[in-house]
Amino acid sequence: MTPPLLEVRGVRKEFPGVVALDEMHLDLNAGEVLAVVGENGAGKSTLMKILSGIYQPDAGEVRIDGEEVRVGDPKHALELGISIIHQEFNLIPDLTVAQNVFVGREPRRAGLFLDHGALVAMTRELLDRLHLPLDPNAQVGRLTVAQQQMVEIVKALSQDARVLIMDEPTAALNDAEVEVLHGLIRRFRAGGAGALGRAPSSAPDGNTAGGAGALGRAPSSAPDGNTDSGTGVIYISHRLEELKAISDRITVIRDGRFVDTLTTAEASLADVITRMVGRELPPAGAAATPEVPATGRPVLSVRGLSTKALLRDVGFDLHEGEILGFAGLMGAGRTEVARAVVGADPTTSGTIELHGRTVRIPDPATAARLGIGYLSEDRKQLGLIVEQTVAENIALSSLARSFQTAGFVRRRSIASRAASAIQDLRIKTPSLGALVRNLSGGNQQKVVIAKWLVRDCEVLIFDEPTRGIDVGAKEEIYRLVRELAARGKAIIVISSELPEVLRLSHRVVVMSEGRVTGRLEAEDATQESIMHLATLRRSPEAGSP
Amino acid sequence: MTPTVRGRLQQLLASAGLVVIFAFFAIADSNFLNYGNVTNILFSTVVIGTLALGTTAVIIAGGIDLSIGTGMALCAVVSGVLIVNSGLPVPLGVLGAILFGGLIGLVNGLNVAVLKLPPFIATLAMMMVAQGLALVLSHSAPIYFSDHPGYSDISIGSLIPGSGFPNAVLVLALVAVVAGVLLNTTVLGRYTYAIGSNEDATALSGIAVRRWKIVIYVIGGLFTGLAGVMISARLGSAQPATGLGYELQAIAAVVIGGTSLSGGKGSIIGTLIGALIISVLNNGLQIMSIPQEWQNVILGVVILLAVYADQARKRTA
Amino acid sequence: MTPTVRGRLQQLLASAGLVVIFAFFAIADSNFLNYGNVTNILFSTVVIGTLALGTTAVIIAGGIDLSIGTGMALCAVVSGVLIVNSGLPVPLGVLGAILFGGLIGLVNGLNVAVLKLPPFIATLAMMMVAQGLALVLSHSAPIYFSDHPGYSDISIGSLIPGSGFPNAVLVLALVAVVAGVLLNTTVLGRYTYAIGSNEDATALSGIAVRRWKIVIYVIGGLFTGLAGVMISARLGSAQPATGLGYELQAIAAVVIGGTSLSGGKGSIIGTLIGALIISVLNNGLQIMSIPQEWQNVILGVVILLAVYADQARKRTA
Amino acid sequence: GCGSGGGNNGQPYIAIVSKGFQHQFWQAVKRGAEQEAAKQGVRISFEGPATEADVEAQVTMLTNAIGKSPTAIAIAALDSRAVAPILRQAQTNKIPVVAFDSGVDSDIPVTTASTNNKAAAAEAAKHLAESLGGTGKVGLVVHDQTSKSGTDRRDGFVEWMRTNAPGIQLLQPQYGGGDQAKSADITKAMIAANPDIKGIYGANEGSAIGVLKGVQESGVQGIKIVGFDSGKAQVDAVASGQMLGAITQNPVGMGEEVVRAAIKASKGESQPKVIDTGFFWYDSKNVESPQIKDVLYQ
Ligand SMILES: Nc1ncnc2c1ncn2[C@@H]1O[C@H](COP(=O)(O)OP(=O)(O)OP(=O)(O)O)[C@@H](O)[C@H]1O
Ligand SMILES: Nc1ncnc2c1ncn2[C@@H]1O[C@H](COP(=O)(O)OP(=O)(O)OP(=O)(O)O)[C@@H](O)[C@H]1O
Ligand SMILES: [Mg+2]
Ligand SMILES: [Mg+2]
Repeated sequence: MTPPLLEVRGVRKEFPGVVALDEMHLDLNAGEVLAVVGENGAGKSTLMKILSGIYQPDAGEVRIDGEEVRVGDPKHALELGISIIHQEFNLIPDLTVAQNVFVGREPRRAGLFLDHGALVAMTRELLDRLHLPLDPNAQVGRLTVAQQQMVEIVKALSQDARVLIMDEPTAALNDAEVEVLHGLIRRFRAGGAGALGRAPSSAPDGNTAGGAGALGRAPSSAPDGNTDSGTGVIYISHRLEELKAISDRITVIRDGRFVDTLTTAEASLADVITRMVGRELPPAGAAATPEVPATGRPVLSVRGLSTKALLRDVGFDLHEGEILGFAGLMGAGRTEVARAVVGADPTTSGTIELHGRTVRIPDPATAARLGIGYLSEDRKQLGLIVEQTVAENIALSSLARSFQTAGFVRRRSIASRAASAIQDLRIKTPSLGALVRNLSGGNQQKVVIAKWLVRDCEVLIFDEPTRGIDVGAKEEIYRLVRELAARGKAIIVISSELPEVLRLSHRVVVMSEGRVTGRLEAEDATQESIMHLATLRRSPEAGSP
Repeated sequence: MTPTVRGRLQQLLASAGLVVIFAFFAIADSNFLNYGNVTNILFSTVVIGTLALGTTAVIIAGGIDLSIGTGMALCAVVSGVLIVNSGLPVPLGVLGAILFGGLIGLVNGLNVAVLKLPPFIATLAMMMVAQGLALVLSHSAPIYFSDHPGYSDISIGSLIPGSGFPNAVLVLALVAVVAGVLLNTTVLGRYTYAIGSNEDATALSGIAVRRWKIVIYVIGGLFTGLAGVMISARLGSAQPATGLGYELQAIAAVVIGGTSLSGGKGSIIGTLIGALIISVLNNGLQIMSIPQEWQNVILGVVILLAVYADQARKRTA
Repeated sequence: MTPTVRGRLQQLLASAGLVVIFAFFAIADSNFLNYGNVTNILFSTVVIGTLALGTTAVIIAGGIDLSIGTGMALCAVVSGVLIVNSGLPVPLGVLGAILFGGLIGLVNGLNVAVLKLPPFIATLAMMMVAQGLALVLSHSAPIYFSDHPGYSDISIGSLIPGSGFPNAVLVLALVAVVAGVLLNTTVLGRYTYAIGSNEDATALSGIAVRRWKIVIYVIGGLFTGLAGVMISARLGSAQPATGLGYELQAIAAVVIGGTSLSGGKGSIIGTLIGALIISVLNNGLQIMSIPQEWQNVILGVVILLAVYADQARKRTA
Repeated sequence: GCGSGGGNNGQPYIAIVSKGFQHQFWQAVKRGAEQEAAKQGVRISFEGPATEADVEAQVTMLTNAIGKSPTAIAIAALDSRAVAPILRQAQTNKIPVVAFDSGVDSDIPVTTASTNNKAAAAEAAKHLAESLGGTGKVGLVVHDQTSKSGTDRRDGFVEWMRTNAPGIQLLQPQYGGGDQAKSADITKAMIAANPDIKGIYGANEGSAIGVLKGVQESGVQGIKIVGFDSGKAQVDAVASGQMLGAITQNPVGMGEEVVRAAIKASKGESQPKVIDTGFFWYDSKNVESPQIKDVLYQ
């Protein structure tokens, strides 16, 4: 009986003030997809960072094909055939998609010179094969989160790895895109990266050298022999429903400890959740959205909103106490609507009315002053100041409003307010003074939410609010959002998770290609009706109004 | 860590280097460690120190200000024009010079925050403009305050009678406290760190980044103006051609003090220590009559070592 | 956009400013636009241009090098010591000086990449050290190449007989091409942009960031060495005391050319244009015999406008 | 009270603070001072700021010099009034002071070993005007527009021309900071703007060499160049006739005088209030003559 492809035995990792992992076990067999689940801060990413050579374990060992290995650094991990998609992206914003995918493995002429043509050809070939609508020459820094996630995936798949680690690859994707990804994973599991296609025969001679090198087999990467013994995928996700679809087995961890490994076919979601949280949870979707109060007059009405880049004649009304869902495919323009409304991006036309009064919103500061808050989908770049403390981040938006006297900061009131927010949202942090950088992804997301809860705006725009947040915490956040609505706040929820939109929204606005293609009342809103509107393409004659 | 805590930490770390250097000279040369010479060191720190303090916030906010050197000269000239040429009373002239510094800062701030010019370019241009204007306003000749003895007392006079302890040092101490309070205890301070650490996130948090940036540059400018007063008071004259090169020394003091040029990190205490390290080295090497060409070499190496030691500890800390 | 494309774009944008300025002077003063004067402008761009080209990659990689000015002086002295004092044949001496520049770059690279010192500090220290060593090696006296006429020809000689077109300009053109090729078509260039854009991500992609950073600083140093040769060849002597301030002009040229001091963006063509903007302005203002104090003011304002125009277009582009 | 700085085993110690230290002129002064010090068996230190604009740096150096409690101090003040307060401090500390290069308007210095820059510049103007027959365009490249040496050498030249050579048309003075390359570029621009220019004056070594290079590089023939100070390049150019001539002061002699005066002052011996170290015009005819040879530095 051959040893597992990858084994983790009794791994321990400690950070100042936190034991992230202790007595951690895990084994991944060739040809399987192993799901790893656990609450926010359970230790998933830390484990993966150990496997990919970013952290060194304090104790325990890692085995590949039964042989113990010490993964020294990321380069070494790649050489061992381990490639990873990090929860927080590691892309190079000023480079193009193609340059990012093959960074470190560029097709070369004479060893030193870049073969630009081959690079683009290879990338295009790859993208086509993966059915991904990305331009190889697009600058990554200008892509949306979802698009960047795709680039990460392509990059990892192209590395011709034996062990492919995906840390919440679908957090920013919608169902359609998730489907594409699952297809890829199945093919990968079946036959390794090779199965994703041979080198494009069309490719210039320059790079046929590295046959699979077209798919980026690093010169240093594992010998061909490896792929024979098969490949495996470690798949981390908080979208438990998708585990059924993609995983063979599920390893559950809690508070940095191994809990159990279940065979997906035999396990029920309830089993998984109980093991994750160590207690029973109320069945999902229990609490239904309260009705919009009859008084509901429009708080925010947007008319004819257009931007240079994408938006065309977008309009909608948002009422007091209403939760308005925004649905659409990647790049549909939902984030841009939000950014335009709060003045983060310039608009070419359109009016915004607040309580019936037309307002000019040149920048987010004005928006906030008018009581409109925007919670960005990109927590690392646009949501948080990761080099500062949890307390500082939570207080940032409200400093001038709630935490100062005569310009002097009131530290104590910040501390107490932040502490209560940390309680409400169950943010797992060693202390108020911990740097946000050191929090787990999901807990970072919670900090962003806390920041805006403290600011207590009248209109709140949540863009992918539950990105990377575990099931238990999701319910918490849904509850909070409903409470806010009940208190008369007007709320927009942009989400790529249709179930989320469906469960939260009183009404749903569906967008496609920068236009509003439909507005649905809660009762008419179904997966089907939404996907139909979301995929409506602009008919040639129907130009912009 | 809150800015304060971070500040305190850096203080301890950076100061280690200073202490070592100071101790070395104290042992190496009997003329180094005495009231007179220590006073000299503090006194010679005043101008660079004032500039460095003012530009610390600018750098923490992710900017840079190359105009502080020649800007200082321009403010000195303005002070001369107001007091000597226009016969304004000294206090008003001083106020005018400081406010003029604020004006320079305002222009820098507008260029950076509104026109979105790279701080390096915006302030480099201002550096040239200020240099030119200083010469124009003064007709390329020093302006002497000889008939206003009170003016020199701002720097070389002594409030503590008989102590021979120059007011300039008191002024430096005062502005250091002001700068420290601003940066560590006020909303402005918080925003300064936030902007320097992640400007986009700060803006999306509903903070008027543009306005605060302008404020930060204006405050820096006020310090430049004060530095102009202090140097002209020390020299008893406004020297239109001095100033070029001061910006580099001031920025060096800030960076030696542990403030990062990429923004978001830094402290006032660190800057003070950085400035002191430079002037202690200059003084000590001259006291020991090291040949001047070697002074540069040693200065460079020691600064390198000091910063390296500082960093090494931070990493272990 | 690929760096190349971006480069081309920036070229067009930045060049607009240059064209306008050039056209203005051509119209304003009949003595400006003629073969002789245009040659003068190109010739006067050589030294700053060479330094700027070399330091462009360093800045794109997110670093900075303050030691290029005095480092240049030191390399000039080394060239003098080798050729004049040690009697080495000119080509060997030149090679030695250039390699010595590489050595300076190596030390900077090690301090930045291995000791993880802030580039500003590491190279500031090197600036001081180089200044001192230049004086020490030359015994604080210029070294004259009078007995080696061949040496001056490197700069003021003319390969194109009778054209009166100085070799120095050809050298500048050559190194510009080399720098452009390195940055746009080689792996080194790609990693330079990658490191400057996101160092951590680059490292996580399995690239030996540390090694490449050192390489980048070394190459920058080689350019410094060449600049040292070019200036001493022009002057027929190695001047140990010159160099200070050249670094600022070179960096200014780079930034005016659209390279971002925060790294990741920039182009060689941009740097060339930036350097030309400066020297065209200097030359034009002197030709029009504007009083010099005003020249500074105008220089500052025009640079501001040029960069602003450049940016405005980029935004709309 | 002498600490270690005050001279080990009682050897007298003279602290010299000059206007600069990198430039050849000051290096020559330093050489003279060192020679004399060796002869007299005294210890000296010689320091000066990086540029002649750096008044504050000089004041600090002077302060530190007093801190070393030397037997005497010699100062070449960049701005005589800026150093006055510290000289008073020296007086209270009973440290005798001698001034050199340019005077200090204060009665504290026992004596001043200096040379008259204005008169020297006028001499240069005179020779240039003569060789041009009193007509034609003349340009000035000066090292500095605010320092005393810079303004004196500019004004001395300009004033003589104004009063004695009405036919000479003077151009805007340009300032190259004494940087040879920059001065050369300025010169070329000057020539391009004034093709009919007849003569150019460089107000210190760096400026003079810059002018020389500029004229050579521009390839224009027959422009008369007069310079200031010496240095190998300038001396060669004068000898070979590429330069009409130049003014040299006597830096080495000045250095010697300074030390001698300082020693006398420390012993309280009486000496004249002013020691004129003089200046000389040298050209291809007299450059080889002994009395010129030994006031030139190479
Ligand atoms: N660099 C670090 N320094 C200090 N603590 C850390 C660091 N990295 C992680 N931690 C802590 O280790 C614990 C595990 O974090 P980890 O990121 O592995 O959680 P996770 O399972 O990935 O959670 P999520 O589902 O939210 O991504 C958390 O409590 C986190 O605060
Ligand atoms: N910050 C940004 N900078 C540049 N372009 C952007 C930015 N945000 C969005 N875009 C562009 O706008 C288009 C719409 O992106 P947006 O994020 O609004 O879509 P979305 O509906 O929010 O989908 P998702 O956010 O899931 O990608 C994308 O094609 C992207 O190229
Ligand atoms: Mg995680
Ligand atoms: Mg979005």
